[in-house]
Amino acid sequence: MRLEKILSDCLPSDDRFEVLHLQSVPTENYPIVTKKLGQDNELITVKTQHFFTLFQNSKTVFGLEIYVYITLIKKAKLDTNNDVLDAERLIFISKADTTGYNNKRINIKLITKSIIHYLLSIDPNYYLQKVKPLKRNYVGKFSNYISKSTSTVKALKLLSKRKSAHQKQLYPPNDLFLHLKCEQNIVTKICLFTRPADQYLFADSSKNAKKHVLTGEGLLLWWISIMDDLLIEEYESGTEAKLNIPGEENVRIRKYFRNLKYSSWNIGDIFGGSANSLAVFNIPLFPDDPKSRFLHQLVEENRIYKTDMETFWIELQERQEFKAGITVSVIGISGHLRSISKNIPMDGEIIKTPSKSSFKHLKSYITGEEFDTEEGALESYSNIKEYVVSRMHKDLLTVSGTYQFKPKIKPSVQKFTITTLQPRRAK
Amino acid sequence: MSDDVIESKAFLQLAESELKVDQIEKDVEEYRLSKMKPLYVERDLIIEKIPDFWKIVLSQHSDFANYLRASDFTYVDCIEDVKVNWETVDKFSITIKFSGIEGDFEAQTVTKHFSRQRVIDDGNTGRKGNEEEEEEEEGELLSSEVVDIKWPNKYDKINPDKIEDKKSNEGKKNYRTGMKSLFAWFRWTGLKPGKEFPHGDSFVTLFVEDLYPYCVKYYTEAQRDLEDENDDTGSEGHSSEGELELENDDEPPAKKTKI
Amino acid sequence: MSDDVIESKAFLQLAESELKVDQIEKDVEEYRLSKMKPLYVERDLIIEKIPDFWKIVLSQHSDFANYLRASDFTYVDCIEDVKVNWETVDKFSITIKFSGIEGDFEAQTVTKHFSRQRVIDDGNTGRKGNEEEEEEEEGELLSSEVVDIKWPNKYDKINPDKIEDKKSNEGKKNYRTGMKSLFAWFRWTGLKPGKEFPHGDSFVTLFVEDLYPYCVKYYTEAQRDLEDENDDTGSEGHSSEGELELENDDEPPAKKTKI
Repeated sequence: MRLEKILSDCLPSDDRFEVLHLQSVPTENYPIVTKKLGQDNELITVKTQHFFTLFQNSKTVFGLEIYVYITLIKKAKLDTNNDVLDAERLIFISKADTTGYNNKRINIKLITKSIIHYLLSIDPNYYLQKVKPLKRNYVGKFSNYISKSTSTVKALKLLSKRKSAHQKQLYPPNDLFLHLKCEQNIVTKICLFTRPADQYLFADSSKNAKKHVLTGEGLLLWWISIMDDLLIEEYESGTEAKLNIPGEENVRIRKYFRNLKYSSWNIGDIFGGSANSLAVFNIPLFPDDPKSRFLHQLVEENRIYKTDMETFWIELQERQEFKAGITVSVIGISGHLRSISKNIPMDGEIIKTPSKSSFKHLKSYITGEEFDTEEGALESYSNIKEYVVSRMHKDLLTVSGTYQFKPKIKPSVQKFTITTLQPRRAK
Repeated sequence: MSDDVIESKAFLQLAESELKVDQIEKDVEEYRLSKMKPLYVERDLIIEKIPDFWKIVLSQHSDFANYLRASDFTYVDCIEDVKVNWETVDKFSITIKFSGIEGDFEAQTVTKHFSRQRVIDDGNTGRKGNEEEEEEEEGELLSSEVVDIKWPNKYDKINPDKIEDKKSNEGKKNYRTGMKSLFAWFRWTGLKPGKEFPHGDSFVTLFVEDLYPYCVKYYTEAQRDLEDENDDTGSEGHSSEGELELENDDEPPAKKTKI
Repeated sequence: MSDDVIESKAFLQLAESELKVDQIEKDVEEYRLSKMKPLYVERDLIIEKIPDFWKIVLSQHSDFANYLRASDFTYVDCIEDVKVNWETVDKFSITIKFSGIEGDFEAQTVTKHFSRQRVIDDGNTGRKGNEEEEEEEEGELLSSEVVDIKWPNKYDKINPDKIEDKKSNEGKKNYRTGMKSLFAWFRWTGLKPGKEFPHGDSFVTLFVEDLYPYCVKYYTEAQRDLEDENDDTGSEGHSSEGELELENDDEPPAKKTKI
């Protein structure tokens, strides 16, 4: 499954687009759901960030940020070179946003769904070959390496020694990485949190009159329909599919299931935990996520061991200013895929950044502009293009569209296909 | 000389130059202190005339609160005066004057002494608690002497000197709780990481580099007429937290660059 | 004297004392500078022996990149040397030496002069661009003289001096793009907020208070053997994310306290 082909199938015919797909260094992370103190951590969690951007006519038009977590279950005596571990994959959809500067109609929903298809096709082992560990131990044979913990003076002395001995830079031995393997056919979860906002990635883009904005409800419908399609197209039957709208009555939540194709949608979330179990050991910690922020706040307020799931959701909802009538939701699916993920991304369709800061840096060239006028979208494109071409000696991926808009589909579907992710300004 | 030899030598010279920079920084600190000390003495005398000055400063400062248990604040309110006295930049003491609470807590003035030493270690030896690397302070060890303080009677259950059974689960739990209280900080030495008052060294730094030097600023901030402007004092500035509605705006557009 | 009168007087005395503190801080800065200046001269000479030193420092520093357009980096790579020269703490210049690019860009060395003035204004008069309040610099105005620099030929389209038609949409757009380039910073004065190179003052501060003093640190950071450890240099680092730092179940956690 090639990214170019997938996107070509959903971009309008007779038009050329460019795509940037950034990927961060796979990094060992703390567990997604917090473990009890003192409890042995029998999990290895590997986190990787993906960032997709779509450009048209030298303008940035769409961005999608997704995190992929692979959680492996450690064996008692781990032989990282040979053991194939039980694992689970979790795809967290963090942000999707449009700028509104596309000059042709594009089907953002289809594009979003296709990119998720693409990520689902990637072999989880792809992320596990060379993982940056949480901590590195530089004592002993690694003491000649210049690392994060090397002082300036020591680094200078090492540099001096290397020059005098005509010794080249040291290449990091494999010992400084984790090398892991997991089964290919693993439980795959997808989750996201929907909340209406003027913009998620592109500052001031809501000031562009052409940008469509969705209400909280519209946004929820938009996303749940994507998830519903994925359930039908990718998942085995018996997959768990959950929706929760904090503060909403069950009867009203169920209404959202009426037009869905998958028959087993239920109220709740995929992280489990009864109403009176502690939130801290059930709620996942995602980057830049309101639930995580709330957990952090509970720690600071010394209430973390007093807040159960029920209270957590109630308070979260209160903090969402429901008085203003904003609908927020948590959507999650969890199950086995029908076909095994064995795709390995190819060079041209992915730019792997060497470090956290280079990832941030590249992303900031795309999102660092103000998108209230077209100039921001142009500047965003020209900066990232320039950087990728002249600094990295790579290029954006060019995609020619082949998708034909079918004007006469059911009105309800069409309504969403032409809408971008952007919720209408609340209030 | 070949280019490589020149460069190799240049790196060594730079290393020397960095050491000199460190020396100057130390020297500047000494200079600063020599200028500030007489002023601090003067200021301490003025502050004594303002009722509740320290009580207000300490309740204003959000980071200060983060080091303590909620129940400690009964006794923080007893703090009448705080003084820092430097012998040198690296040798100083903090004096805290408590008023008493009838039947619970004895009025007392306690002075705790500290010293900071360079630790010659380039590797990962010695301490380094669970803290992130603090690049600035790498190679420095702050330590202190145990000083006696009379604990409140209300703390009898968690007062480490009064817990007789330290083996039972209950006893251990109480002991650990006690070690987190403000009073346990007075027995902090800095030499037994993980077994003492948590973050004892940062708590000292907070007094010496922030609370004491900038107490007047914190006092006036607490006096703002509009209470809702009372943000963030002394906080680390991750202010976007907690405001869930900001979910998506807090990805800082890189170019706004605040320095 | 009544208590109120005493207190009232005390506040005035505190105000005076705060002014003295400000004076000492200024004095300390001067002292620091007098000590550092000779060392910087020495260091500049060593740095000249290390090829690509400034190129590496400037590509390493992520905040630096945030001020510039991606296409500027072709010319950042031409920067052979950076020097800051202080006459006083508030009067200084930055000298940048560029190597040339055949047919595009002329080798040149440009010195830009700056001065910082206290502005006696408590209100919101005068400048204050679109910047957030920078408490530290409140009441200070950084300004500079325009200095000539030869722009690259590749920038002809956006070079403000070569745009003939500044009225058309295209012309305006090119003008604005040009004003965001590194070369526009050389004509930044600090006196026309909103109409000059954006965030020109923070860009100066970045050179003077961060890049130049800590260039050696940034250089060595760029030499780390493991590229994936290249995190966050010069970034603001607000990590609301991250692991929950739990203390024992049975007790209220103190907290994370990074100082």
